[in-house]
Amino acid sequence: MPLKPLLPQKMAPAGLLTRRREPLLAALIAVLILLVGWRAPSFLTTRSMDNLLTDSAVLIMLALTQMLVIVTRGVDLSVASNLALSGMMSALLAMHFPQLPVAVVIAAALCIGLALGLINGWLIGYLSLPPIVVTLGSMSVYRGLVFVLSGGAWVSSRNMPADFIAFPLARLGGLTHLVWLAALAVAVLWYAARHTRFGRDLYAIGNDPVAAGYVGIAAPQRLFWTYGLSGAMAGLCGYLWVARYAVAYTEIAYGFELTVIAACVIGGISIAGGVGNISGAVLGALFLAVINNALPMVQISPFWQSALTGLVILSAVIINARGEKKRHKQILPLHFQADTAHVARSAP
Amino acid sequence: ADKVRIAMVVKSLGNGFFDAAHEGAREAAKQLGDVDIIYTGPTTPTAEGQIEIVNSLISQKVDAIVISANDASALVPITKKAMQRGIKVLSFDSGIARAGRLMQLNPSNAELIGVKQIQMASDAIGGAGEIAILSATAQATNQNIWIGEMKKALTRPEFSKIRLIATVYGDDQSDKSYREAIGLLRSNPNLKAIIAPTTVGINAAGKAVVDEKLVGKVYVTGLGLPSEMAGHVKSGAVKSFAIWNPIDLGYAVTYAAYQFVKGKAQGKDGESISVGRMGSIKLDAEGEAALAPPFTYDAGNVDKFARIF
Amino acid sequence: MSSITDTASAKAATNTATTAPRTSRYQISERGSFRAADLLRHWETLLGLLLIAVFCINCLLLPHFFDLTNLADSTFNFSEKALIALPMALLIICREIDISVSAIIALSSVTMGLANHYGVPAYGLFFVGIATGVACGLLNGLLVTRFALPSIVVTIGSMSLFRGLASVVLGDQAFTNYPELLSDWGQGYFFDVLPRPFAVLIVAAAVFALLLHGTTWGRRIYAIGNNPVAARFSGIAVDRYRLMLFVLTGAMAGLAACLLTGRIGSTRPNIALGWELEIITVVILGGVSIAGGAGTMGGVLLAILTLGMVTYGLALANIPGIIMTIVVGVLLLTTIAAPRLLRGKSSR
Amino acid sequence: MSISVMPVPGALQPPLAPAPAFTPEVLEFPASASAAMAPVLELSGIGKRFQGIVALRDVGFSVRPGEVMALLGENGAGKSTLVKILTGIHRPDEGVIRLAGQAVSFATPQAAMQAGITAVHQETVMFEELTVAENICIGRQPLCGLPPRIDWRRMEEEARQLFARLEVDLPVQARVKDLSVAQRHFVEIARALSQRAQVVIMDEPTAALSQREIRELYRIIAQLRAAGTAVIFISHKFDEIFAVADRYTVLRDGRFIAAGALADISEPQLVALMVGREVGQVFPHHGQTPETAGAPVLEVENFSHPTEFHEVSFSLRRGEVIGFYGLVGAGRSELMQALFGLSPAAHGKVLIDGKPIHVNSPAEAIAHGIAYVPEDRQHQGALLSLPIFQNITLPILSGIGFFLRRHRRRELDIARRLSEQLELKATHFHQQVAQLSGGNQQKVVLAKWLATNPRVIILDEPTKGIDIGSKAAVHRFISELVQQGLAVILVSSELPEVLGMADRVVVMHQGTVQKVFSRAEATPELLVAAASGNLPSATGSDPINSDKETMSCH
Ligand SMILES: Nc1ncnc2c1ncn2[C@@H]1O[C@H](COP(=O)(O)OP(=O)(O)OP(=O)(O)O)[C@@H](O)[C@H]1O
Ligand SMILES: Nc1ncnc2c1ncn2[C@@H]1O[C@H](COP(=O)(O)OP(=O)(O)OP(=O)(O)O)[C@@H](O)[C@H]1O
Ligand SMILES: [Mg+2]
Ligand SMILES: [Mg+2]
Repeated sequence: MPLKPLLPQKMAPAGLLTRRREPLLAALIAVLILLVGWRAPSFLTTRSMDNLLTDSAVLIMLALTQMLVIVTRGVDLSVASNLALSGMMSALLAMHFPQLPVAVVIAAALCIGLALGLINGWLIGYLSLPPIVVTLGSMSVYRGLVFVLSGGAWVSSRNMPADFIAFPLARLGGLTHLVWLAALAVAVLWYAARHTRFGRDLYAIGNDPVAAGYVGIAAPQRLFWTYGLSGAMAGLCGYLWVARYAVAYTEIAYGFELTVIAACVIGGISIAGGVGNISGAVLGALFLAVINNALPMVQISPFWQSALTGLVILSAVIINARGEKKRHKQILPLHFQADTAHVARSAP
Repeated sequence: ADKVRIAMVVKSLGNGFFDAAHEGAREAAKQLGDVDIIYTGPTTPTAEGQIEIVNSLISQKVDAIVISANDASALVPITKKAMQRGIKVLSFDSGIARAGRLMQLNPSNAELIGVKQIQMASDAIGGAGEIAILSATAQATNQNIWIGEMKKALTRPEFSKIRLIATVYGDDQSDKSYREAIGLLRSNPNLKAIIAPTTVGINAAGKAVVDEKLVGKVYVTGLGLPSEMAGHVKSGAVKSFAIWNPIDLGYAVTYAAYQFVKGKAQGKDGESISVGRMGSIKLDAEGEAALAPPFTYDAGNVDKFARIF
Repeated sequence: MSSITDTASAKAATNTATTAPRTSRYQISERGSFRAADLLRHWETLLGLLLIAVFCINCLLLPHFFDLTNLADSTFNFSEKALIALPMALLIICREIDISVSAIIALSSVTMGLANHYGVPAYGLFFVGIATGVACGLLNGLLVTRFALPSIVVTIGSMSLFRGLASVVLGDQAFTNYPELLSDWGQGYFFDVLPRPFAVLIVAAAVFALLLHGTTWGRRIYAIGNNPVAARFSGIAVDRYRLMLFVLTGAMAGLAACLLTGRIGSTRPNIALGWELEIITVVILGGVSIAGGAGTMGGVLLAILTLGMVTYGLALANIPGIIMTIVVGVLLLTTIAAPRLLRGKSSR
Repeated sequence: MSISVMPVPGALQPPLAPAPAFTPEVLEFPASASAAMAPVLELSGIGKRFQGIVALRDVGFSVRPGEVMALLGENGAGKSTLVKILTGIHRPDEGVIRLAGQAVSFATPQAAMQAGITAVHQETVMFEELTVAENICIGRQPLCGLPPRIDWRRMEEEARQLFARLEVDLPVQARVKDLSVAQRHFVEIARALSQRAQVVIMDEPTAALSQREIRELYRIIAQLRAAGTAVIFISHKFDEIFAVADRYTVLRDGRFIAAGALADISEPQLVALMVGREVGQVFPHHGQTPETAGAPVLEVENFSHPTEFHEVSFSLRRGEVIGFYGLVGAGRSELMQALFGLSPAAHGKVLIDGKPIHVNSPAEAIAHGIAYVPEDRQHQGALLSLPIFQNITLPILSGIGFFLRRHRRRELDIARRLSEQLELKATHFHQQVAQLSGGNQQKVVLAKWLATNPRVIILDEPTKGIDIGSKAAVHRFISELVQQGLAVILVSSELPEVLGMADRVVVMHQGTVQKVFSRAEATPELLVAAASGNLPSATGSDPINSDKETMSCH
């Protein structure tokens, strides 16, 4: 005898609720942009929007790979330090070998980031050490190495070849390379997360690491490469950051890892693992980028910025939590509820 | 005999300005012969970090500490303790409050720095228009002093057509400074100049002006090191900027510290202290002395100095 | 009233012991047999050995190290952080974490400055500082328990909020001119030898060790960290304990703020920047499991001292702070990875 | 109000399983044609140790195609370890596995799967956020195109076909987190069957299934068998074993003990092989009659919860065992947890000794003398890495004294008394509970609740996954409790247990009480019918829902 299908009528509200989060966030971003535009009309110009996109590119890219890491129940606190280290190394490379084509420098930055990420991945995947501890440690080590390598000195625009600096903001079809790279990263990672075994395995690991082992998912190897990916993205962003602001020094992107994680959290990616998607990460990053870009424009006192960001993060997680709130599994047929409600009302 | 050990404590390591000052200190040490320089500073520019360092310097019983303070008052207790243990404490660049040091060597005097920056902005924009300030963190002592002086200078009749419309903070982070600069440019279409009395800020503002294709319409000026600013002068975003000579500053303060260690200086009001090749400096009623006025760099001389600091 | 009945039931339980004598087929001894080799497996033993090694190496290499006044003075560098590490250890044992502690210090210090400005007497400032900490901890705790949010997410947000509020109040100003009493506590000595903050730390550590290892209260914290659901099913008010620990952490951060403010005599919004990571690092080095349920106060105290000696030694050797961060990072990574590597890959 | 479930004619007679009710009746499996065939899987000399603990030594057996082999043994005998070795999760320390005559060794679970060995593990292997189809195919989703991407359409289609073949109706696009426990089990079974496996292993697959679903499973096993697949079936329930299996293999303490055809052996003989000693009566009733039972201790009236259960009323007397029977998901656990103060949304009247009480937290429930032994030992019961004695004294800590160090003696005495009473097998009291075998962990949890000296003890599936010997011990223990004057609520999905132990049986269906049966009334058929909501006289016997006016809401 076939089992009775329990689901269809039960699924609908729950499904809607989870599926409603991203459009909600997107709408929120739109409203925010309009509000800012109302206070400062110049915010709504195409140039300003173009700048907003360019500005959010790095955050989006980092949020994407951080999301994959968080989906596996991990966290990568070392991204900002990795970014600084790979950025500094690529700048030093370009400074000492100015004739190197930019593509080579970018590839070098990517590889350095990858290597740094794989160190994390090895410790976390193959030695099964807790991600938060490992990346906390490597975060200090990488940041310190920036200082050691550069001797504490700046690499400034004078030392960088022109094409090294020009690449991130150069335009292709009206959009900056930064935006294209971010779009490419979104497309590739969306594909990876949604349509490859690699990506699906990450969700499985995040949902239940032990069970993932039982169905033959090679979790160590998957984690190794996930942190590698996060590192490689940090490496790429390291070059982009350094080239875009035309300066490299020890403290670049100090504390940026928390912004990246905040973007993921706002995007509805559960820190408990197994839940989250690319659009959430992108929207979360965009949301923060809009706030960061809007605050200087609406003449809010600079002293309020950090407090407002904190408030925004807290409200976002609370709103997310409401949606997530453990739904009761509703085993009673619906008419019972109606009944109880009715009785409750008629009771004196 | 034992060498004289002078520790130079800077705001944070990895800052080109202080590296140049260290250069000057080494020059003085070489000239004096029996001096060892300990160059150190915290990772992040915080007072707590500097206190830890001064603590360990006290333990090492160094002879003198020259320090550029992250917080004028927070360091007073610890440097007082150092002085009680017989260590000569001098501050330079960003000072410690009177009670916590024997003397303070200002790179230049604050008023001069303030006026200089307004003057440069005024020259760049033809004496009239809107300007804005992009500072480091809201807590940076000397930044705030200079901003105060700039505001005072703006009340002078020759700058009456210049209007300061905003002061923003980039926290010495390239991304935030850049974003703030863009914000200034976007929300103030009539903006003519951005003054950034900090190297990260002036760099970011210069890059923002180039990226916004506003070179020639908006000028960036302020304080920066030639080596870090040369690129922006070339791009045209920066017409001129100023800085005092950090090498001389490091040299002079080290030399003065040596005089204190040797008992040739006491730090009394009006006292005159010899500082080697720089001649001598004279302390004022607050125990402060100033070196030369800031020096202006522009397309004509920046390349020459970029090779030095 | 529940405790009264509990007493009754416990008594009754002892009574039935005598009424229902029974002999089991199995003998259970009280403790496992003692083996000296087991001692070596304790994390605390290893830390103790490490501390001795660090101490000896420092004594040999650094001429100014073994000097009682210097050693006493070196405790100023870590006493405040260590004060927060104590409740942080409890939080982590309980499977929670608080990233906002250093921001709480900033906010507490600011409210103390405000209170001082409005003429609150010296002793009142301690009250104000600690009360602010309690309020911040309460906010964190309520958000975590009421909305069932992960504490890492909540405290990332509240970190930004608290420090932001400090900056809103202070702007580009600083509070100074604190009363003598405060600096007496922040940088004074007992009997001219024992630094007061260190004395406070020793007392606090003793109290915490007693609470955690000797009382029902500590037992329940372990139980919650071990299995929150089972703990709740066993009649433990899990959320109340969590809330209490957040409040306690806030209070200790407030106390640390009092000492720190006293020590440096001034308040700026960037006070104690980045301390949270140092504090968490020391707790993890102390053998507290980031997964909860395991760790001892002795371990944490040993880690505090070890790290204090390491950094003090490095400072005496005039090694720049940023290199120290590398050393600490490597120390953290090796101490957690070494046991795993020595034991070899876990066999399947 | 009338209960909306109308007796549907024929609903009691599911088309595939002709008999409507529980009975360990043997389904007509096609006669095993495999006796003469060569074994598809052969093990010999398998040994495995975990950090010095020997889990298996020198174990060997074989299975032939189209044969169902029952793997039997007490808790901790090493059955699951063997399964994990066969599926490539653990690597054996020694021994040979031969698959169709070839010696094999599996580096990964994937390799075992590809070689044709799949398993439904004892632990749930489920990814809540993924869809049903993906849960089935995870790690080996069908790919298409270049660069290769997951062919979602094909994957879902294959899953749909699989369910069609198994004649189970499940939406393949639903997320697993929205499924019921039983539905999840079928997803796991479908995963094991999704590859044309030569050997399918089922490690206690029926633990969370209702009778009806168990029959579904039997049918699937019959299908497999007909298709020539070898099945290894692990269960602690003998009725199931005799219903589906052809042969048996018994393990004890990690060693091979015996093997043979089930037709040649009786249940007591099997039990003796497994346990190595006499077990005695499995369902020892405590012997008290309703007349000898005391005054009501616990009375529950119109107890409701917005989503989980509705207007539940019953009463419980001293020295009585009341059984709660229902299908998984009937809401029994939720009801019990609400009584224990774990679900603030519940409302209604609860009386202890005739006095109304309000229980808002487990601590209050304990104070009122209620104890609840939860169904999920791993997650709700034991604190696995704490020492034994700390587990036992956890709920009564405040009764011991704030400074525990000073009362260490007392704490250990309590632990010792209870452990001896329960015949706990452990080496010392500072041992972590995680080091104990499953049955002994359960005893620690029981000891914990007995330490609170309760008057009402709620046992939620106390024998789930427990071997026959321990089960008998638990039942004996329940009888003893009752004789000492405790009142027991026994929640169980196992009919023999409910019928054997309870004085009265409350049957729940979809959050409502269907009927309360006395011991004399209760028959397997009636209980199953009531639990499925198909009680013929449901509308007539509805004393519980008729007194609506007394309902108290707050
Ligand atoms: N990963 C492991 N680490 C250490 N010991 C283990 C591990 N897995 C199993 N054991 C031990 O191996 C023995 C066999 O356990 P196993 O799970 O195979 O028993 P089982 O026969 O399946 O019992 P049950 O009927 O309770 O499921 C037990 O003593 C158990 O404690
Ligand atoms: N429709 C459903 N959707 C999701 N989960 C469910 C559903 N039904 C039951 N469950 C899960 O199955 C478990 C058992 O359900 P519940 O406790 O309500 O029933 P029960 O009759 O007490 O079952 P048991 O026989 O296991 O005690 C619950 O923990 C719940 O998480
Ligand atoms: Mg098993
Ligand atoms: Mg249940």
